[in-house]
Amino acid sequence: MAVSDTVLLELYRKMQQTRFFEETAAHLFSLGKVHGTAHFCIGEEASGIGVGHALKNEDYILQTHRGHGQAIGKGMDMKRMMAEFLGKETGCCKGYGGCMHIADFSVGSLGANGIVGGGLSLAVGAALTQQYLGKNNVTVCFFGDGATNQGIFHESLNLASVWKLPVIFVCTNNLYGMSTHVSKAMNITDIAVRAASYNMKGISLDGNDVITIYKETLQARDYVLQHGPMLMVLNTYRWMGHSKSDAQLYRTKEEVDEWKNRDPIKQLRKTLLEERHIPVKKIEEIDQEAEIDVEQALAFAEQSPEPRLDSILADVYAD
Amino acid sequence: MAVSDTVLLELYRKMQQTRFFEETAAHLFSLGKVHGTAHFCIGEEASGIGVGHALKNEDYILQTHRGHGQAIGKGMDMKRMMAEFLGKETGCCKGYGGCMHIADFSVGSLGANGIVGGGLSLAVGAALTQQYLGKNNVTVCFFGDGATNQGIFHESLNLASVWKLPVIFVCTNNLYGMSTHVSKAMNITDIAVRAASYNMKGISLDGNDVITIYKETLQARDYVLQHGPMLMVLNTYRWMGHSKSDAQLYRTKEEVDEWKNRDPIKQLRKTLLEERHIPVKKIEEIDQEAEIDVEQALAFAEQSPEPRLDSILADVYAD
Amino acid sequence: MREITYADAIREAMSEEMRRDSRVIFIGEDIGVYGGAFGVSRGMLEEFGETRVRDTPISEAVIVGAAAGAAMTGLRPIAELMFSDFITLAMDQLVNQAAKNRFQFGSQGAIPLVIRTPAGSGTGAAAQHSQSLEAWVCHVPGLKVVIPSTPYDAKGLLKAAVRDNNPVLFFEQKLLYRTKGEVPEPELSEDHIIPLGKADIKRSGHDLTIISYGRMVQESLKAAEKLAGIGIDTEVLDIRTLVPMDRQAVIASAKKTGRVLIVHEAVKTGGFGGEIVSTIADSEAFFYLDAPIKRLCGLDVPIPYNPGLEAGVVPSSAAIYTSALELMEQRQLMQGAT
Amino acid sequence: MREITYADAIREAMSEEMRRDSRVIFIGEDIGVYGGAFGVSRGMLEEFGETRVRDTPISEAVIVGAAAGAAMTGLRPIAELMFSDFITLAMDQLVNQAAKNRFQFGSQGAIPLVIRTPAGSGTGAAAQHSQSLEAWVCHVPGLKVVIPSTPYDAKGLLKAAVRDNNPVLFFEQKLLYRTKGEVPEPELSEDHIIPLGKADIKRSGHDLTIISYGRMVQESLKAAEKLAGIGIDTEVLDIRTLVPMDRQAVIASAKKTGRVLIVHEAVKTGGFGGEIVSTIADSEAFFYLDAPIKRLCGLDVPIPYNPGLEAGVVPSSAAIYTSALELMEQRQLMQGAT
Ligand SMILES: Cc1ncc(C[n+]2csc(CCOP(=O)(O)OP(=O)(O)O)c2C)c(N)n1
Ligand SMILES: Cc1ncc(C[n+]2csc(CCOP(=O)(O)OP(=O)(O)O)c2C)c(N)n1
Ligand SMILES: [Mg+2]
Ligand SMILES: [Mg+2]
Repeated sequence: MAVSDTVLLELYRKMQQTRFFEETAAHLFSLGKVHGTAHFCIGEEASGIGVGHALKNEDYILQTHRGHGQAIGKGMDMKRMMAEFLGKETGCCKGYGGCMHIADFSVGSLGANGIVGGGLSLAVGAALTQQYLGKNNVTVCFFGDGATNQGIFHESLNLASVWKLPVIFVCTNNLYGMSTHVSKAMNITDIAVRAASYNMKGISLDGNDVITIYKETLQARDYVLQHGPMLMVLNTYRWMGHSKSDAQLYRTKEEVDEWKNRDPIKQLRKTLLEERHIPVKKIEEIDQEAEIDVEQALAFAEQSPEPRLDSILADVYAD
Repeated sequence: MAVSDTVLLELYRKMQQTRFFEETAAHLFSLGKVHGTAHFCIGEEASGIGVGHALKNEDYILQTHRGHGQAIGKGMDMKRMMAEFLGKETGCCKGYGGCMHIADFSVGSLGANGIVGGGLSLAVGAALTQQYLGKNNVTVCFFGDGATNQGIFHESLNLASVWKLPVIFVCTNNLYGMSTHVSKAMNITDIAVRAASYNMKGISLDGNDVITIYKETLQARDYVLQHGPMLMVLNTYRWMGHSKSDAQLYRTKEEVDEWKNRDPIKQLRKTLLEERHIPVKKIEEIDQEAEIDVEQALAFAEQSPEPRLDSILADVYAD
Repeated sequence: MREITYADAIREAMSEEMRRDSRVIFIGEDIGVYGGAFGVSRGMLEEFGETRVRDTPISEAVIVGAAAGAAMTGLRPIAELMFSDFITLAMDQLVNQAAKNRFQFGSQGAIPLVIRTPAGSGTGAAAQHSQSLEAWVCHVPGLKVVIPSTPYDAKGLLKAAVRDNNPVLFFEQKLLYRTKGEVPEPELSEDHIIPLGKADIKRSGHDLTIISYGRMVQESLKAAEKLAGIGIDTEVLDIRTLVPMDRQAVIASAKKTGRVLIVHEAVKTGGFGGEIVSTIADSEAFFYLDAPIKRLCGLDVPIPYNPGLEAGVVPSSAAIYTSALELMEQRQLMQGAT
Repeated sequence: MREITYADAIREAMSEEMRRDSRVIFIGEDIGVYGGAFGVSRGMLEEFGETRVRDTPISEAVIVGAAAGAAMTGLRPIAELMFSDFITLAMDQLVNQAAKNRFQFGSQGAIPLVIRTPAGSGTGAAAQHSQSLEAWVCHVPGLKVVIPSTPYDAKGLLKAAVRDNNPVLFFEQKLLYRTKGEVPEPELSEDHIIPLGKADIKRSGHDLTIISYGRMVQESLKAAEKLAGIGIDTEVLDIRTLVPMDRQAVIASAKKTGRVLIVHEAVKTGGFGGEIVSTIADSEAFFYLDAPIKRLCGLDVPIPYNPGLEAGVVPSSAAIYTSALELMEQRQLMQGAT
């Protein structure tokens, strides 16, 4: 299957947006402008973007705590994401959720979850709705390697399989759950083998290769609509600490550097230049645009008002 | 590996004891002498007895709600079991637990669980104690096919595997979880495949062949002490309803009859007579003794006093 | 009005709502052919088929989580947990997901979800199948909590719960399933909706208020009958909906009688009774109290198996009667003290 | 006495108990190299090695269940749940297994198990990482529940919890981890055991009692200081152990001052405050009350992310001060009414 230059450039743009978005967010932290924590996906952008960009607007995603790329991939507005990060009223969650709960139902994002594995069962339900209403749409559930050791992983994949629901279970395996290496958390090396417990198709991909991820997701969409769920494992690496307060004693600088050499953005850039012969100017233009988009998002967020205490009580229950 | 006549006769005796015990219990129900419910393992005796008899006294077992055979297999006293069934003070749980919570720490029974899958995580902990204290003992966790769809199944097998704990996970697959056929609860036919998710050895056995089960359990004991946990699936069938109030609309009489033809007790009896040339008189003697044992258990239970309300408050917390 | 059982009332409520609205689906363990552990859904599979009455594996967490996900995306699921003790297995889905997702996403969408589940002791099922755990979910903003005491209420409240746009925990009382009571004819059912958040005076009186819910309302009514025999005029207030609670009704009744006994089957320590006591103790009703506010609740023990013990650890009409008498005496003591 | 932080006090308690008793092991997520999400166990892996300080996969249910199983068979595990919000994932293991197994098996064995877990808001972690869920576990017979408010108490209570033969939930207060306080020198630690079930008067007073626990004790003490400035003499009672609760201390203080304000961070509805109110309202202290019993608690909302909102939904020393004043005025109102 051929992927057009246009699509590749969009993948590139979204990955760059994600990277700039997070670098900006990290900077805000260092300035003390944000309380709370954040989990960055720098180095892993291919996974959220490659998958999300292959989806339709009416498809659903459920993101993880490390979900900025997943949200941008699905087309979420960075202004409202940044405003949420700063806890503003204009944020996609009105400042109630913060960056661990980024959600925008209008683009099919059913929200990021602070509970490791928390989105898995919700995804089953969302796909049940799609199947029940006869929609031609799918649900993508993102989760990490660590989440695959949660009981809810097992229950969710099993039920989705029994009911043949259109879910793509996407495991972003970045080798660690916080400080815990996968080898200390499970006795297997290829997480995709876990699909067999549900008689489900399971594939493992290079999680830094956004083109492959994009193509495989397009195919997975068709597959799950016809045959029911599948598991897609994207093997990648997070460059930064788990969250802002991580001393990273559990891994070596060499390991991190090795993975930095496999930067998914640089890889795509290389393909664009060398295989697609896109002029470097065009690419630099996108770099700049992405940067400007993030700057505008930040300006929007900073100018936005704080949410008000007196209105939140009314927001706990729906009418 | 040869199994002596003596052992075979003990297996036979324990299976008969289990059958008589449960027939008697069922009769007490029909007389209205027991409130509550009970779950009978008639037809499945080979699983609890074959496994339990292969264990050492210091080995632990965790039983299911359908656990009379499991308890008798491990050597529990039927008097105290029957007294518990009748809720008496002399019961193994002082009448607090009932037949869903039969436990006797002195023979290594850490208790039957009313929560489907409830024993799984406890088994991991019990085996951790054995490993930590350097004991040469194992823990057996019994559970049903239905329990393998619980999240805790996944978490427990995974952790036991990572920590290489001496647990034999014994799944008694009787094809149904209450009214739900395995094919409606999971998309696989051989439950043992689930072991692969933990890089664990998994085997499936004829659950009505007590000799094989006994032998395989002896081997499994050695295996798990050396290599860490394994999963053993015993494929069998329950003859009676799920519990006393089951109209059994979910299965056919033909199916039940077919399995009755594979009665594990009759099978062993046949082996004893035809292959081991045990005189029929010897076998009938055991039948009678087993029946007398159960009658004595019942008499003991019926003569025992009721527990007293005023002492239970002191039993909630340990000193 | 015709008389039907509490179980029938629940089945009727579900079936009527499913006929009315195709977005209502029903999921749970053994709810189809088996008709549910207590037979509540018998016949529903035949009427609605397997796409709407969905048996699940034994996986309580995903039952609740999937129901929540379906509710977030346009369906209106009813999920059954076979015993309310099993909400322990789905607490994350209930508390961190269903209760919070609307709020934490900035009040996007709604989560119209009903979790029906049988609660209480008395069936000889021992400690893991007999609990009354309603207090937990009352402590979770975002959830509503209902416990009906009659077939009439069960039907009207369940229909309201299904139409509510929030997650509602609907605790059914095992020992009431086979009890009968008046319920409007099916033709009048469309109007038989009891709004959540309205308490009901099940018996009006002047000397003493018993506040209760669920099965204990029935025990309280029996006790009130007996108290009437010795000239004590007891009001029995059934709060019906624990969240939102009808504070006005609680306060009004406490003001009216000046003496309050709260009765629930759940263990005393940390039980919902504390919320009712506190509502009174921090209201104008405080100034009208003639006696301490009393709670009669389950003893702080797991439910034991033995039938005598089992009955002994939860309130009965006899125990309620005795506590009510004590409360009346305490009044006299106090008057003596003044 | 030297001053150390609340986090250090906890680490010392664990380490001392592990040195004393080889049956004490420690399991949880990222407690080893990482030292725990809040750095509480930093250095313990180095001292005790991987067999005693055991990192687990992200599997809260089996963490608690395995700890319970190990406790049933002779070890004395300390299990850490990284945030107390995650007890939702282990409720079956906690409630149906750890709390009940001894009882339902006819009081065979014992389950000496401590579950340590950080609770509370104030870190910008939003609705799923900021809850105060202690009320749930107080409602479960078989469990004990501790929430310390100072380094001194944290150390002494944790050591007692590890030596207790029952499952103890030990809720730590995130915002107190870095606060310092006096704790006895290590040489005197063997004797620094604070028995579970003993409240502590953190400040003695005559006009008004504030009953609280955990971080809110500190806020209450600040408020009391300010109240002293305007001549209101406030007693601050730290109940420390919620289960078993020191009823005597609660009742005595209520009798002494006649006015009670209960403060906790957990949301009000269904919170543990109700238990304290009820204890007073159904005791002889009732007859000594000069004013309604007030609760100042978290608002009934999930914890929001925005820092202003987050701070706004839980009590602060300023809000406690205001509530205390209101309570004092209500007394005058009442005297006026008499
Ligand atoms: C139920 C639960 N347990 C623990 C945590 C704390 N925690 C947050 S992220 C994380 C690691 C998750 O690992 P993984 O699933 O691999 O995702 P990653 O962070 O690597 O993207 C942990 C332990 C949590 N948020 N929820
Ligand atoms: C957590 C939980 N869910 C549901 C039940 C109700 N229940 C009791 S036994 C049972 C079926 C269990 O099936 P399986 O594990 O195959 O064991 P079997 O009864 O066939 O021996 C069910 C659903 C329960 N006791 N616990
Ligand atoms: Mg990871
Ligand atoms: Mg079965």
